[in-house]
Amino acid sequence: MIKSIGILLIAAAILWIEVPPLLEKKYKKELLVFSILLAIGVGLSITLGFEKPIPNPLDLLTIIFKPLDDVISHLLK
Amino acid sequence: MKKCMFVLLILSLFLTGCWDRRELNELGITLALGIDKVEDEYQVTAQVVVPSEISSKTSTGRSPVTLFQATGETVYEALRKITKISPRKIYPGHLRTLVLGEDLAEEGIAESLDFLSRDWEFRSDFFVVIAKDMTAAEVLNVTTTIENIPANKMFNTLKTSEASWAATNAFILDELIANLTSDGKEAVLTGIIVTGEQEMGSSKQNVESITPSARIEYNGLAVFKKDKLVGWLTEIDGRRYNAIVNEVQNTVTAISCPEEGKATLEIIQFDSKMKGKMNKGKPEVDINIKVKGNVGEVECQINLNDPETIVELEKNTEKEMEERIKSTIETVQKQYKSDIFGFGNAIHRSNPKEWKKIKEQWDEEFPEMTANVKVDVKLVHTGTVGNSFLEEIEGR
Amino acid sequence: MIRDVKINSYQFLVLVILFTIGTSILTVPSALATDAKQDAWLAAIFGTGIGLLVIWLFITIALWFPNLTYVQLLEKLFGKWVGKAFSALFVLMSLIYASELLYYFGLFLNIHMMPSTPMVVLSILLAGVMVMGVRLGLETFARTAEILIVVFFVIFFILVAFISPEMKFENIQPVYEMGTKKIVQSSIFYVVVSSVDAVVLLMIFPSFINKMKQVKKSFLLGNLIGGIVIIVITFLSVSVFGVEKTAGEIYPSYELTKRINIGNFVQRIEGLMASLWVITLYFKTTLYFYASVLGMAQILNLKDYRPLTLPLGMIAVVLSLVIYPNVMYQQHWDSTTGNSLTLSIGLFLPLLMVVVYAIRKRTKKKEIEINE
Amino acid sequence: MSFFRKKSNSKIHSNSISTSQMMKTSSTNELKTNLQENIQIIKDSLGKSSDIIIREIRIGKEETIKAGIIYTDGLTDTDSLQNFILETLMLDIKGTELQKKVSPEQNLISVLKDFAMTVGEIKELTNFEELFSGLLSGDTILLIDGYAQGLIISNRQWVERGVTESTAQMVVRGPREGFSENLRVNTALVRRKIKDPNLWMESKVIGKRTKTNVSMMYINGIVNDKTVKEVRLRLDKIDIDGILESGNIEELIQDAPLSPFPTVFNTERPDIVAAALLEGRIAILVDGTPFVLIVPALFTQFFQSSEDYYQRADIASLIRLLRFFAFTIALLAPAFFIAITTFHHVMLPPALLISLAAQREGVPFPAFVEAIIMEVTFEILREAGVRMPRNIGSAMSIVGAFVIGTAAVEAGIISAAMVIVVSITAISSFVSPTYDLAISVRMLRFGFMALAASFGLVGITIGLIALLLHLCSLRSFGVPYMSPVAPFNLPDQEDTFIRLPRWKMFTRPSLINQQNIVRQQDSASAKPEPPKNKEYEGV
Repeated sequence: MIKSIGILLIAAAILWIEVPPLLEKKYKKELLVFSILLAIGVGLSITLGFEKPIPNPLDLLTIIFKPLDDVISHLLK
Repeated sequence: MKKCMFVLLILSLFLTGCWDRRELNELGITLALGIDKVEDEYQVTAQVVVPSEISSKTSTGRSPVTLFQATGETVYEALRKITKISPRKIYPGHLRTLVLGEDLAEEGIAESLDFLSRDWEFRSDFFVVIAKDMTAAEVLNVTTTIENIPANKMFNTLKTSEASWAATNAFILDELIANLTSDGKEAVLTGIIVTGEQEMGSSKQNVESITPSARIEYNGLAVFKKDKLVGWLTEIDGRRYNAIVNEVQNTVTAISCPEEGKATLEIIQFDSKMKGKMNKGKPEVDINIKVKGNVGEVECQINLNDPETIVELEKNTEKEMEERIKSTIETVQKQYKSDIFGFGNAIHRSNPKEWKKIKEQWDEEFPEMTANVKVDVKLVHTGTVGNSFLEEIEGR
Repeated sequence: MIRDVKINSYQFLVLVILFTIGTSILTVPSALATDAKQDAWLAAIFGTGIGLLVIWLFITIALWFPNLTYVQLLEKLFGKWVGKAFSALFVLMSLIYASELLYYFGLFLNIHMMPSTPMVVLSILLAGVMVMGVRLGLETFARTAEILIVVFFVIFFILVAFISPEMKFENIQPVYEMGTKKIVQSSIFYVVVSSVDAVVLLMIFPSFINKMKQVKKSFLLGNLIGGIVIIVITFLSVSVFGVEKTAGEIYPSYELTKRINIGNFVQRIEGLMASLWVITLYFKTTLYFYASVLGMAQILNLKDYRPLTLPLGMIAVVLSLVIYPNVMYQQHWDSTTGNSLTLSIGLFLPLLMVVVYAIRKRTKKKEIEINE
Repeated sequence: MSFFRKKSNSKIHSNSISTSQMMKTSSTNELKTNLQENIQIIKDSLGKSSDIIIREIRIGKEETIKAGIIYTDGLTDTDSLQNFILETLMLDIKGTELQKKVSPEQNLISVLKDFAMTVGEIKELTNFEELFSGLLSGDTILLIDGYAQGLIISNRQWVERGVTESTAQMVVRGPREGFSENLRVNTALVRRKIKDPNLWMESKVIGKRTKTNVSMMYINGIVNDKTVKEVRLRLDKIDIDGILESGNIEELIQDAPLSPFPTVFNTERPDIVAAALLEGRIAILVDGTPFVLIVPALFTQFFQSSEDYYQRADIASLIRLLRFFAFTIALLAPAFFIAITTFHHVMLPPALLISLAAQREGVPFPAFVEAIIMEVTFEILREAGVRMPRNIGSAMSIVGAFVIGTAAVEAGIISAAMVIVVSITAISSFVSPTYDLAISVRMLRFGFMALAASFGLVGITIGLIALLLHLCSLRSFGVPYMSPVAPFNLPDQEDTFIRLPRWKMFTRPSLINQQNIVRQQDSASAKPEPPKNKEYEGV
């Protein structure tokens, strides 16, 4: 619980730092992208904070690059 | 904005804390460690410094070190078990000497060394020695003079005697492991013994008399095959071993004069080159030793003012040294069949392809191979006097 | 689009050197010694040579359009959607590598200095300065590099000077036992880590650099100097420790510093030497992160990349904790999929670009001229 | 003085009550023709301030012309008032037919000005704005009945400190004089050193109430015009009621207000100002303080003492390097000590480890807390030492030294090694030739101690990277703060970490001024050599 509060605090700090200048400059698109990324970040962090497993992107990449891997390791043998 | 970042960074630091912080007075500073094998279990003995006894201000005259001992199935387990008796966790970062018991050495030392090379707190720059005919715990249980921390005494004695007598060999853990893992070289380790009355050794009275009843002394070289102790080289053989592997920095050696009596040679420069080669499919090793020395002592009738004498002395010395070294090599070849000199590595370096072929049968090849020893001695000074005053004493 | 910053060619040289040394200084000696044995240092030399060829390829590609970054270049050559897809992969790679280096940092400290400090804290620590560096901009960041490279080389020369008495030439003999083929093969890992990875530098080169002419040289020279540092470190590791220990240690070059002992006085300075790795690691991490943030901003046509730094930094920290469950996974991944990923983005993609460029050159010649 | 003109500016108007009061009493800004009316307005505006002396006299042959002399007691030179104004008006020109000299071209005021006043600087005035500003600066005002005009006679003189030795920046070799509180004296001190017509001065009055005179000084042709423009802009932007010291200006014009590092240099020594001007910098002199601001200021500048340039180059270079070293110690020593004794025990030599461990036996605090206690104690002592009446100082230092140095260690509260570290740190922080940097280091030291206590040396390294990033992001009036180190500039290295001999310093710092870069021609002849002809030999 403390972990998620900490994460939310950090997120709040980030919002406090970033959003006012963006609003001032009227960067709408930037604000959108920023919010999405922050939401992803907070979501992932909290999931991690509760020690729920997060799918590892490297596993996905391993599957994608399997054929290429085989070729390369074959070349090196 | 930048400030905010900075503030956040600092804030987050205060929120976190310090997990690895250990104050100096929370450390059980261990300068010497002993490992023995006691009935299938490892027995670890730690010689821990009592800091307040070292500082002259707060010293109360008690022993400057104390021993903690625990047994466990593995070395690590045993070391951790020490916390049952010790108020402070063992801190081995400043370990000077590791003493291995003879029983352990006979069964093989490799298993016990893995932990020491793996754990981050060990610095692997400590000397490793073998307790000869006794357990490591017994060696660590002796008080010493001059250096009141026995571990420092062991460390410094080994270092100075290696540098100026060259019969011992100060191996640090890294070198030992390199020798253990190498195909073409076997390990040796210096032996350590306690002389005198061992029972008296642990008490403070031991160091209160001019001649302590028990002393720690280095003696002989332990020869290993793989990681098992197979035998001991005498001190004399130990010196010749060091000569072959080019570990001599400075030593003195007694040589016979042309007629009778002895002279002493102080070696100031010593360089030994080992070169492997294949001779008709058989491995062979050339050992070229270059010695530069001074005449340090003359106990016989020779005329040092005559250049011829010097040449003669040089010749004699060369011959003597060659013979001695050859005999040592032969002893090792015949008696222990363990390539402690690194002849295999020499062959590997010069003939990598042939080495691959004979690598597997190296144990059989080694006792059979020939070693050509050539010593070249140059005498430079004769000390502060020319001819010895012995010549002036009439009637001798 | 993004604030008009320019760094000079000397600053770029410094960045290239720090990037090339990056993590290689920690991991490469061990990786090379595993395969090439005592010829590891030869493998490093071969690797540097091959690496220079790769860099030359990058320079050629980048100089077609000196005002575009890699992401923009991809879009220009492959068209909007295909280009964006490649770019996304590139950004993903940079981000993953940034978090990988955060992991390395934590791992290194966990192994050698502070075993009980949680890795997340160490990741946040480095990520904090990483985000700070990227937010302050390339100019500031490059200037900092200018100062720190002096620190780096001072420490490095101290290391080399003080460790050289410990060298034993027997350890590197017999020279050239493994043969050319084996040596070149084993150097692949090094080429990937030090040179092919440098594809992220195309986010800086050449669009953010003034004085185009010297800069080509800077790129090659930087890679060469970095390579020499790695060669020296590898040579020292092998000649001091011998093959078995070099290959066995996870970070042999750190072990090297433990061996320094000059007259029993200059010794036990490994803690100081660790700053060597922190510095190079920091710059490599930040360059990866910069590439990913800038790349993402350019893909989405944002006016400023700064708002993305904090959230992406957060994601990078999370990734650094997730991507490697343990050290063995990391070592295996690095030597298999990691290699393929880097090679496809950093080598095969540029080669493909050469082909596409050659084909479209005639048809697009007019358009290109107008654009320039 | 500008608020009269900016009457329409509502913000200012509402802010200053006395201004509006003044407005009420004087329905118009202009002087009245009636002397009594004028005097009444002055009296009303200034309240019943007792230091304003209003003297009504009659002049002319028939003593028909009524005149008023108004001055501020204490600011005006009463001797010259007596000798040159009152005596002239009341005695010397008694016999002159003043009215006869009045012609269509010249009214009585200008007649008096041209004919009667034996004072150097004299100006005509027509409105109250000028009147008050002159009066309150110490000028004497002469008003004549019947004319809506008056004269400002400049005979200011107030009690002031003479030119004395500067106390904040001491040197062994070099000029002893320091600036004083008087702006005019200060500009004169600089002018005396640089007798170049290109030494230009721009004056401004800043502060709505204090009306402080501020001068910008630079050498035209060397200075970077853009920087001059920027400084002018920033000075003009200041809108504040009072400037009491150059520090007020510094805070209002510096580039990085939140940075702990100073981006404006200040000095008390005319020779430093002259040297800075010659390098193409701009000096800002403020009336009422001996501290002169110099911009742009670079980080390395704070390590340079003026003495470096008067001593031999080799010694000066070594001492300069020593200062950088001392700076590092002052910044990092306690942090380093904490890091090593709580994280990196391995780095201590075995003998030292045991002796430090023995010292720490029984110390109840962790090293970090111990260091904080000692540092804070030291800071308190230092602050007390500065503020305390001088004759208690020695007693205080005895108590301090005894409490910290001996009693704390004897009592086992603090380990002896920590006392040594804190002392070294304290001494090192005084090595810096300027006070400003020492202050920022004092603050940052605690940050580094905290980092060291939680992450050891790695924390310190990361902290240093962050610090460097911050330093590199700073600019002082357009010049990167860390230049010429980053961005690196080879020619400027002649005077950064080391100082080359004079005959090797050919250029001015190139980032500060782009024009007129050459200090002396790059030639071999610059290097002094013994005479070649034999005549001198054997003399």
